[in-house]
Amino acid sequence: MFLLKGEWYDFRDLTNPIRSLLDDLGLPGDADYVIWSLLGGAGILLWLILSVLAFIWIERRVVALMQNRKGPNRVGPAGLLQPVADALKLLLKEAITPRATDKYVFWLGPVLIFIPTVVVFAVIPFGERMALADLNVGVLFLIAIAGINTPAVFMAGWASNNKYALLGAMRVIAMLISYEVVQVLALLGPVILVGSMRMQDVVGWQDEFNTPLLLLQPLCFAAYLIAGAVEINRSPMDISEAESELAAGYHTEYGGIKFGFFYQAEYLAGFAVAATAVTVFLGGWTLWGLEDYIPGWIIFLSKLYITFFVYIWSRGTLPRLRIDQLMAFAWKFMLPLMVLNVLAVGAEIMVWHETEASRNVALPAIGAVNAALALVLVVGWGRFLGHGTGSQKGHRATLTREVGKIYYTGAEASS
Amino acid sequence: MTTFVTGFEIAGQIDAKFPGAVQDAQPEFAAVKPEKLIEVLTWMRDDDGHRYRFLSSLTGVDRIDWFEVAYHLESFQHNRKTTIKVISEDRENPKVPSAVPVWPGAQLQEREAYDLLGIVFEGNPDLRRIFLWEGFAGFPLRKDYLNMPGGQMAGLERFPGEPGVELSGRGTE
Amino acid sequence: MTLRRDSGQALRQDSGQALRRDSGQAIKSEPFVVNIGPQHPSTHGVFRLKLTLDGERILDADMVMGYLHRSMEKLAEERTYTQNIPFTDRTDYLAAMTGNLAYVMAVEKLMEIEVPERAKFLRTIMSELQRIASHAMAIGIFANDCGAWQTPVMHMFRDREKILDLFEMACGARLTLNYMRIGGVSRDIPPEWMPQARKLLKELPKRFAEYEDLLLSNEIIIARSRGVGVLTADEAIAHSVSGPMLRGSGVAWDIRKADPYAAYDQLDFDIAVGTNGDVYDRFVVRLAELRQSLHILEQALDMMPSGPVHERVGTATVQPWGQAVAPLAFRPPVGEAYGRIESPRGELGYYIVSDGGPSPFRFHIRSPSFINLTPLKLLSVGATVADAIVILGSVDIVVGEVDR
Amino acid sequence: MEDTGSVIAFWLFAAMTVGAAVGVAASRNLIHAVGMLIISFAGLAGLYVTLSADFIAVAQVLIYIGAIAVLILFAIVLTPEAGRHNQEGFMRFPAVALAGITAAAMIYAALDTEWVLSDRPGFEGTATVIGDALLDKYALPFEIASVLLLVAVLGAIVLVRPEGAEEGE
Repeated sequence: MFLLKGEWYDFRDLTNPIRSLLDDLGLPGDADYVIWSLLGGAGILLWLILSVLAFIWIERRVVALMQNRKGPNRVGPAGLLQPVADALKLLLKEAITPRATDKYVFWLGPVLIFIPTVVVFAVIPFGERMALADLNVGVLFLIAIAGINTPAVFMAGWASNNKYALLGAMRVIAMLISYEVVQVLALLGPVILVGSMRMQDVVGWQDEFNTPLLLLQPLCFAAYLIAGAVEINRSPMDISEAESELAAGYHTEYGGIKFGFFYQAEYLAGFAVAATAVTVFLGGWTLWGLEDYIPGWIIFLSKLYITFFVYIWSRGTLPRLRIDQLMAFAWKFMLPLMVLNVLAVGAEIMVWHETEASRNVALPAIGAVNAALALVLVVGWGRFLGHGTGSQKGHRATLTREVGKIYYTGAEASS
Repeated sequence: MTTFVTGFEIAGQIDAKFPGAVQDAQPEFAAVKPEKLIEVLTWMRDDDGHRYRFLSSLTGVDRIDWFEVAYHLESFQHNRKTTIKVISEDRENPKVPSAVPVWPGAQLQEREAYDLLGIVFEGNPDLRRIFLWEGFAGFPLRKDYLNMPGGQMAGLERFPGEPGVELSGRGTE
Repeated sequence: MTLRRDSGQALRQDSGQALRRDSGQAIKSEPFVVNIGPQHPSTHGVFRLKLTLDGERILDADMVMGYLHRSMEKLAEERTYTQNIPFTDRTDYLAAMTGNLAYVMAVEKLMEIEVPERAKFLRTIMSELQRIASHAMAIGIFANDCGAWQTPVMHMFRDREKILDLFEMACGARLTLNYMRIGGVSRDIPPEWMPQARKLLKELPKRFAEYEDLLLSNEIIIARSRGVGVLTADEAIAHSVSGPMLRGSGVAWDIRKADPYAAYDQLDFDIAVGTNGDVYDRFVVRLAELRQSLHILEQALDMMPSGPVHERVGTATVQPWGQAVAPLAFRPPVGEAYGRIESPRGELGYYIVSDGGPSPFRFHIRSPSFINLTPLKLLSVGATVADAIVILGSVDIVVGEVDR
Repeated sequence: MEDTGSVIAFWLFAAMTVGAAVGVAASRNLIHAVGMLIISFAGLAGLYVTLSADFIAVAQVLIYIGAIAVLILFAIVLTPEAGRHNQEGFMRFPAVALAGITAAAMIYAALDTEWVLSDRPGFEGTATVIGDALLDKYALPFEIASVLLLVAVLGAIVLVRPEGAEEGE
């Protein structure tokens, strides 16, 4: 049957065999569409779970390398089965619901936080024809679905009836609301350039012009990654669950598989952010024609994992900022820059359309202008806000031999 | 090298400034009368000849018949140190003035002395138990805390293996 | 039910501040009490910090301690002077050498024992190695409190581990060392100790340079710590603060320099002081002291004389294994002594009162961790929760020493 | 609306929306009520999807769930008198009556109107159409709305400014 149709070996597109099979069965009405969607959804879920398990191991090993340790190395070869063992442990643990919690909301928290992180992948194009639902408002859909996290986190933190959880939840909400603005504006630049919010169009535009949008919108890429770090609670933005301050933040009271949901949702959200960044900024499943020889989904996943690795890296390296500093960074630094960037992109598009310049002239010009703009804005605005000046530089201790002398030069005591 | 100002020296200086304030003087320390204590300590902190601005350590000692509080003072300016003591004769309810107005650093140490020895520091703004919980019975560092039957007190009289040494007055009361 | 209501209220006013945390007095909200500890990753043990918050701002801070109180001062009154040395390991368990040293110095002062030269150098070397190990931990944990996910701690552990190996070679233990004895040290170092120590000293400068590169100019650490928890020099002195915290406030006071003990009078080193008195300066002082300790060690290893490592205690009454080791029991003269040293955390003093018996009449530990906590309320009020954690980290407490 | 899938989806979403809305009114617990409200908003978004108004649907999720619901949560936690358990108010009967009247009016209007069926197929992409309309035909109302929002933002800032705050703070 489908084996003979000569398409099954075409693993450039994983949906081909299924499609061929469904075509052969000749199901009535929309049934084949429904089955196809269910199969696709199940496939994405399976991939996500496997990726999460793999990345838990990778993250622990990589961070261990950064920290002069070995990391998990006992369960299975090289500790590969450690995440499986952990997941089993979480599954078998008693599901404790503290008595003082609001039970329904307490249960709803992990579920609500898990759903949007999975649903996001519906619009992500894994390959040329490998998008479960190629909405024409795909980019907006991503942002909207990510926004559901906010009430979910709040519910988890509030229902726990724990002060750490409460503080963590309040921090998360303040942060998510602030950085959502930045995130939207960071995606707006590429969308203006492309002229469509459909994810496949965004990839197609980059394929057609042979230019990843990263080269044209470097500032937006950085801003998106930073806002993404906030969304997935990664260092240096992990103040919501700052383990040195708030134990585990909004999911302090959760244990067993409910904690597992939060843990997994964090990775899934990380993949979602990385997938969006790859699709919008890094050319999705294309790589300068290489997609003709290598299946697009392999290119896409490689890019995704590399992008996600940046987050692992930052987690192993960076300390955490304080909430007021992060809020100030969002509102005082990133927001003005993003607004200026949107204005610049609009002007560039207008000039391009007015002059009808060829793409070979226009694209390098836009790229150069935006890169220069990014540099000037970051440095200039940073200087304007007082960064990079003397007060931000480290200093060493004064060395002395005069016992009893007082070197204090700071402000006098107020009391 | 830090000069240790002996008890006699500092007692002489205190006596010259506050006649009658010194209760006792030993090579290691000078004991000041409780009612004069804060005056003396403030003077020692502020007087240019002394400048004992740093309260190195404050601790109480249960001397069985009386309580004393030892103040180890340090002068960064002159690189000197000395020891002042104040003696509370009242065995049951020892009371001494608090040094917190002179050195805020006395706060936790006074709380510790109150907690473990039951010395009340009058004038301490926040004299609570610190290591033990509120409602703990007695003051464990006192020598008579949970005495053994027969009035035997805590403390080692003789180490096993020691040849028979004359026992000091401690232990059999 | 009360719990429920309490949390709801807390939530309400907390959110008000989270929205506009810098807005001062615009919305009055009820205070909200958060307990940091006793079981909390940032209290460095079982220590509890009761914060009264207005949103994220701290209105009041109260310390609750005693969870690790083992009544050492009472226990020590029942044991001989030599038997008390292990207690001093277990107060500041991250710097057992200096704990030993302070105690034996107090007893030596009481008994007027002069320690042999080689023992003095061994004491110095061990104290400085201990200082490096302890400061490395302090710096790493401080970075951890700033939110670095274990990485600095693990890097610091690498050096500490090698120092602990050296300790193990010298005395057989790694954490609770029990190395110092009244009149000297418990035993001489084995012959292979010196080469290994020299090897370590060759490695360390590279590592310290790495830490300085990574941490000193890390913008996030600067943003988190500069201007946070400012303790002025006057406040620091008045609050009896000592050690890196006092020097961070700009007071050049180091007992090693001011009142040299062991072999410090023969060695060349500087006092590191800060100028702003903030958390960053305390951290910078610790980083600089790593270098100074290394400098001291290099000299001390070169200058190490040969000879006995132990002085016979004249009044020893129980000397079980001949003269080679410290006596088990002796009776010092009636009197009192206050011995102090510069431990990694500050002035560690032992106040020993003797009544002529085989055990101390009064055994008091002036522990720097405990007394350095005195200004904690002063530093925390007005700061945020995140700041309070960093401030507590910069005080560098060891709860074993706070509670004793 | 011919195919069975759309019909099933419509009734599912309608039940979800209305059921959750009833839950909002019935729930004594304000946070539960907000949870219900979120479900109701989600159902509404689903209804928009069945009308092939995908832009509106996504905007519904983005604005109502992501922003309005969170705003309501903030409002609840900011109001000192609002606990988890709502008290009965004397306005209950008037409120029920008013809601009943409104519902009756709307049902009457729905049943009374003669609905015109259009032959036009569903929109392919509503985002482009809406964008064009906003920036072209309805540019002035759009700008007025944005000015209104700006005024609201400024007003909020003025309202919450602490008294005696210094310039440039």
